[in-house]
Amino acid sequence: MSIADNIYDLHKCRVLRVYDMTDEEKLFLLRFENSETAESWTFSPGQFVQVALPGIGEIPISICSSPMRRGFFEMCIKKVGKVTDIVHTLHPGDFMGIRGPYGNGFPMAEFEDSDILLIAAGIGMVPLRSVFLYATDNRWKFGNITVINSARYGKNLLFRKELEAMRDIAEAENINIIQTVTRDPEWKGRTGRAQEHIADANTDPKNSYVVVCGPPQAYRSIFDTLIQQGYDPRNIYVTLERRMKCGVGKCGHCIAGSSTHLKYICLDGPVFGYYDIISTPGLI
Amino acid sequence: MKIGIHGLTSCYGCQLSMAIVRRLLDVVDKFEVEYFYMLSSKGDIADVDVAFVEGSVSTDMDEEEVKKIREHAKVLVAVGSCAIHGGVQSILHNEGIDYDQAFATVYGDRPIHYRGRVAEPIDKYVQVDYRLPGCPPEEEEIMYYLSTFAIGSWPEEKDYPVCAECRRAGNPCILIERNEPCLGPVTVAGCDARCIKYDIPCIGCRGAVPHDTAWFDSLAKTFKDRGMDKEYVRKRMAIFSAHHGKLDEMLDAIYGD
Amino acid sequence: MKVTKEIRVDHLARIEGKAGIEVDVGDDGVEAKLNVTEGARFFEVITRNKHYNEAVAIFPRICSFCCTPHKLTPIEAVEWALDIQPSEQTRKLRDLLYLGNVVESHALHLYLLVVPDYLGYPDAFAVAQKDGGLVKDGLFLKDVGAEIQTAIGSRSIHPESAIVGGFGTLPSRRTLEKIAAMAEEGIQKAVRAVDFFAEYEYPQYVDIKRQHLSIKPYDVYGVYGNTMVSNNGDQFPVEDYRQHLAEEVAPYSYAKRGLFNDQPYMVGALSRVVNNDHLLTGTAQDLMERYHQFVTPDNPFANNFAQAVEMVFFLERIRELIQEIGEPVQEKPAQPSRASGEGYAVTEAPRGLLIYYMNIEDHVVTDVDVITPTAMFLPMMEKDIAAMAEGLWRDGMQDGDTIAKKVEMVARAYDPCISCSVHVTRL
Amino acid sequence: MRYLKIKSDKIHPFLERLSTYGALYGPVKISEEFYDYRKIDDVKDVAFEYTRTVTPAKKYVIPTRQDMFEFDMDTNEYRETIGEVEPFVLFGLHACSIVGLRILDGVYLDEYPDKYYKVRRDAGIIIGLSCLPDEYCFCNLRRTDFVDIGFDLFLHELPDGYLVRVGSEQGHKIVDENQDLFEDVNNQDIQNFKKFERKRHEMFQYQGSFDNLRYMLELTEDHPLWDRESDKCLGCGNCTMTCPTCRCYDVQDIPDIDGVHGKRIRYWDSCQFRSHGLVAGGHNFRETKKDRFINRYVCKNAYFYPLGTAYCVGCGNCTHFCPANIDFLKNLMEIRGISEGVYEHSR
Repeated sequence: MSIADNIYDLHKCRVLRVYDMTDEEKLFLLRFENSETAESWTFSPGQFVQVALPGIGEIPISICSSPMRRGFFEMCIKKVGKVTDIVHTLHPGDFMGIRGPYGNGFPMAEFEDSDILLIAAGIGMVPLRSVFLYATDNRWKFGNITVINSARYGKNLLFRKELEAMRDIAEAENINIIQTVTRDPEWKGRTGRAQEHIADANTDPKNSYVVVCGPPQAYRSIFDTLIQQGYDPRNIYVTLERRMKCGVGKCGHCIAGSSTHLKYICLDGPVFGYYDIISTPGLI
Repeated sequence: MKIGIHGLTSCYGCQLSMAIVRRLLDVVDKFEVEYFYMLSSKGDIADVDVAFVEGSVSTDMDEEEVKKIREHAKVLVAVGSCAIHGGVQSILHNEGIDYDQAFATVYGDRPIHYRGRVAEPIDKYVQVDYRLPGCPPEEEEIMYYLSTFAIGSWPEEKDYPVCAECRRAGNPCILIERNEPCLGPVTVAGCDARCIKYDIPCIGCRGAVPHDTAWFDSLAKTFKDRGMDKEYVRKRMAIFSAHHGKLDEMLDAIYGD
Repeated sequence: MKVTKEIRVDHLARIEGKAGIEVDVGDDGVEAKLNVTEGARFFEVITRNKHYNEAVAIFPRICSFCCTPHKLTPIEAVEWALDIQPSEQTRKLRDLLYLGNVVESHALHLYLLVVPDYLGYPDAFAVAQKDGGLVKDGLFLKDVGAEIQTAIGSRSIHPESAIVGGFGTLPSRRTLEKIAAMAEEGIQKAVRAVDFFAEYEYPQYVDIKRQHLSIKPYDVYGVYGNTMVSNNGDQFPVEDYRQHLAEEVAPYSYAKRGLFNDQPYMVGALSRVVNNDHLLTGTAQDLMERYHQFVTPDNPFANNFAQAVEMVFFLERIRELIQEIGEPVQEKPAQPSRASGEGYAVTEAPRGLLIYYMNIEDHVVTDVDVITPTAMFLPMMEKDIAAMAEGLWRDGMQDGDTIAKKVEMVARAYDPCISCSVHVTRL
Repeated sequence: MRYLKIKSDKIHPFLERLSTYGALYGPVKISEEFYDYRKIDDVKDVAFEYTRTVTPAKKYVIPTRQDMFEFDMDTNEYRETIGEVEPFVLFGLHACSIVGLRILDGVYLDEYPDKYYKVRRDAGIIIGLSCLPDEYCFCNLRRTDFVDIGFDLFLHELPDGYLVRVGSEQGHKIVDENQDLFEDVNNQDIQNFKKFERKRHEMFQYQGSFDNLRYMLELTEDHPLWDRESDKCLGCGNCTMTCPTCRCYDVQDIPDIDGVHGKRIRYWDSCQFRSHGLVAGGHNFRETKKDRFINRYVCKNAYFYPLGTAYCVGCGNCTHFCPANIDFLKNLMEIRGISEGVYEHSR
């Protein structure tokens, strides 16, 4: 076996740009050092990579850019721990180690010809942005699209400006962007939890795919609202997170579920359907 | 990067451990050692990036000193059982022996200028950022802590017990086999089960597993089932965990008041 | 007394423990005090009402430099109290373990703490930048001692596997042979240390007649015995120690202070060499002949020289002991033949005599007394510090800092161990 | 399958020969009560009578602590540190251990084959050994008490030696190259083999199967057993460390003091530890000791579908090595709703 056979081996990636998103989140634009890899490497929305810094460690991060844009990709990284602390000190020109992509990703081909409703709470917007950008890059393949982006405060709304900036063009393309906050007294726009705005979506419950991502405690009431409003449970998807050490079903950290439905979030997920969720206690 | 190595009331074993790491000269090469109580005559407590503090707070001077160290340090690491848990000298705390009473019996009525107190862990007085456990700490861990600080990162503290390392090492379990009062199940790992490897039951010198995962109650039940009485178990557990907030409560839950 | 000059060392660095020095030069003499500023740790209280096994696990925490003596001496006291007869192999392994500690302690003290004084540096790191070889020698010799303590005692600081009655798992023959080879390699380095210290003259200000108290070794020059001897010809068994050794409390220190025949006295390497030099053999004996003028019983600076000579002797003795031990045989620890009793023990810690008394009732420790070397020599050390300051002052030295440096060197020559001195006292 | 016989007096010479195929490891008595696999320097040390070992055979394919990479922090480059893995012979594995390794194979050699695992697995020769159950064993309920594949040779105890099953080409090779040690199996041997298997079968505490257990487990979420038993639990991880199929590992970077070099290591982790279910930001998916306690029961009783068996192989290690005397089998029986003594009890 050669080194290429080592699934844990890392590709060297160069940081091209760093954007400050919020107090805690930064957006990194990266490109593989090896130009062949850069051109051939691809992923599906909802997949994640393992990000490594030598001496610090390795963590799973979901990709938030569109796979349609070849040669580079983006990750939005929140500063929450040992690795991300150092990631936040990186500048353009610095390197990260990347391996992946891992996980199943969203079944984008299935979504075609249907409306898409994206519901994000907090950092949940990160994987959804990849779906959103992919859908807008392939606009003709999909029906109406609604994005509900929610957070506690306006300053925590991820990609708020990006979404605001495209509002006009979005309207022209039947894309409805809803941004809502739950606790911000200064906020001028919509308020309340994400599910309170589902009724305003431009998506047809009878012909929609729904993707939800947020903290574990947020799911139940979003599901209830969706089903109540007529969305087909078979078309509801979520994406989950765990502290994966390998990303490839070895380390055991992301094992979840029950004794009849034991899942590796990294292999069987991170994207799960609604029925997976309800028949697999412990997944969320 | 500037570091300081300080000692409060203790046996100085942590400083000694830091002074005798095999790659001491590399360490000195990598850091500016602004202060090393035991090894250097150099100066006063200076501003440092990382201060390592061993020893318990056992006098007013200790208290003043640790506060001063904190003021001058960006990061403060409590090193060893005395700094983290108060050390063996804290047994008085668990036994309810009043300091003045102990003092009078020991030194008689001759006045001594310094005011002492029953030893306490330093986090009662200052914020502690990281804990480097051990009595004394293991060389490998000292080097790991120093190395992570050197690259601008920080160490990951272990949060599981000695048993894990003991099984990994393939030792027989002397608690199961010989009913020895091994404290491995409640003691934080990092020593590679050093004593059990030498066929000696763990005395808990590294201190309790952090984050409230030292199950003194479950272990007490195990000991009780094996015929050990409460006083014996309490005394053994209190050697290095006299200040543990839940020790007595957990023992009472098993043995009754 | 009208004080004309105050000399203050708040932080007596490069010793084990926390202390300062106060010297007052006045019109009718010089007073010197060693301020011990560490908190009391009451080891004699915290080990009471404990099973003897737990008590002997706590004692080493008195001091990291002398942890092995503070393990093996109480073990001896327990064994005396409960009439436990450890095997011959156990005795030899303990001897080896103990010598490992002495070599490590001497190496650390000489190379990391004392050498910077002689070369005029603040610490060993500065020395290493100028003369890496010297510090490396020291670290190697330290390693010899540390390896021994790890192999036999489980680790070099607070060894846990020496227990009442015997040991836990013993090292393999191969490990012992590796240590013997290291000791062999260390001998030349230790001889270099002797040569190094023989290059320096002792300050004459501290030439003071003094009593030296040491153990009377069983047969070979070493750390074990049960009788104490002095250079005056006095001799007494350990169980009579209270009749001969007094301890008093001073208001400025947690450390207790020892008197012998109502006079200050010295213990440690120099006292051992002075009292037992006839037992030194091999290279150490040759060195003693070559450098006999450096073994001046009246000057504390000779203590460093004596430590260097001892390192040479003990390294050779370590080789010999490993030879005698052969292939270690795993044994069960010897068991007590009674549940209660009184026991005494005395050994030679690196810094001098260490005495333990224990009373045990039904396996539980009910009374403890520990007398440590530093507590014994404190009054003598203060006398020397005063003499040094007075001499310098009389010869016209006005600069407090220079005097301070010199008196620090006097203190350091004793290799004081403040942690030991503080935390032990009779309840 | 090819069958042979090796007589008792040939077994030590056989072990000597085995050691020419690679470093020989086997069960050794390490204390009054315990055994462990160790390097065999003297074949007389091999303990044929052992029931279980402190460390399961997984340690030979997943070292307790293993270097993965050496890295350079200046250049951001990694060099894998698999090193040369010398051939080795693992003697004396019981059926449950062999199934355990096959489960690990399934996990480690799936669509993302783990190179560190594979080189060790490829380097090992596996010699199975028959056994008799003790009070902790329930491999029969897990249907792992007899193995068809996963070994090179398998030795079944006979009154005067061993019946040898040859399970691989490597096994044939060993037999062919050491023909002088083996003989043909005769009728008496076959009768003895059957007798041994019957005796063994009857020695198990329970008969039946655990196939439906996982559903019952799922339905007993609020059983009082969980509080009662998890209260006893020390959270020490002995159960997972000694489990032949527990494979969770953690990864850590150890920078060198030079600030440039260092290594990435991995080492055995346990779901019984607090940080196992912790994610970035502080949420813990298994916050309480009870959550962690239940997790092991869930995970072990789930099925590894490629093999059609539970992850638990019924070896009893987790019970034997539990300092708190938590009895895994008894608890499963309680969940199963069958109290001791009535469940198709054969004795």
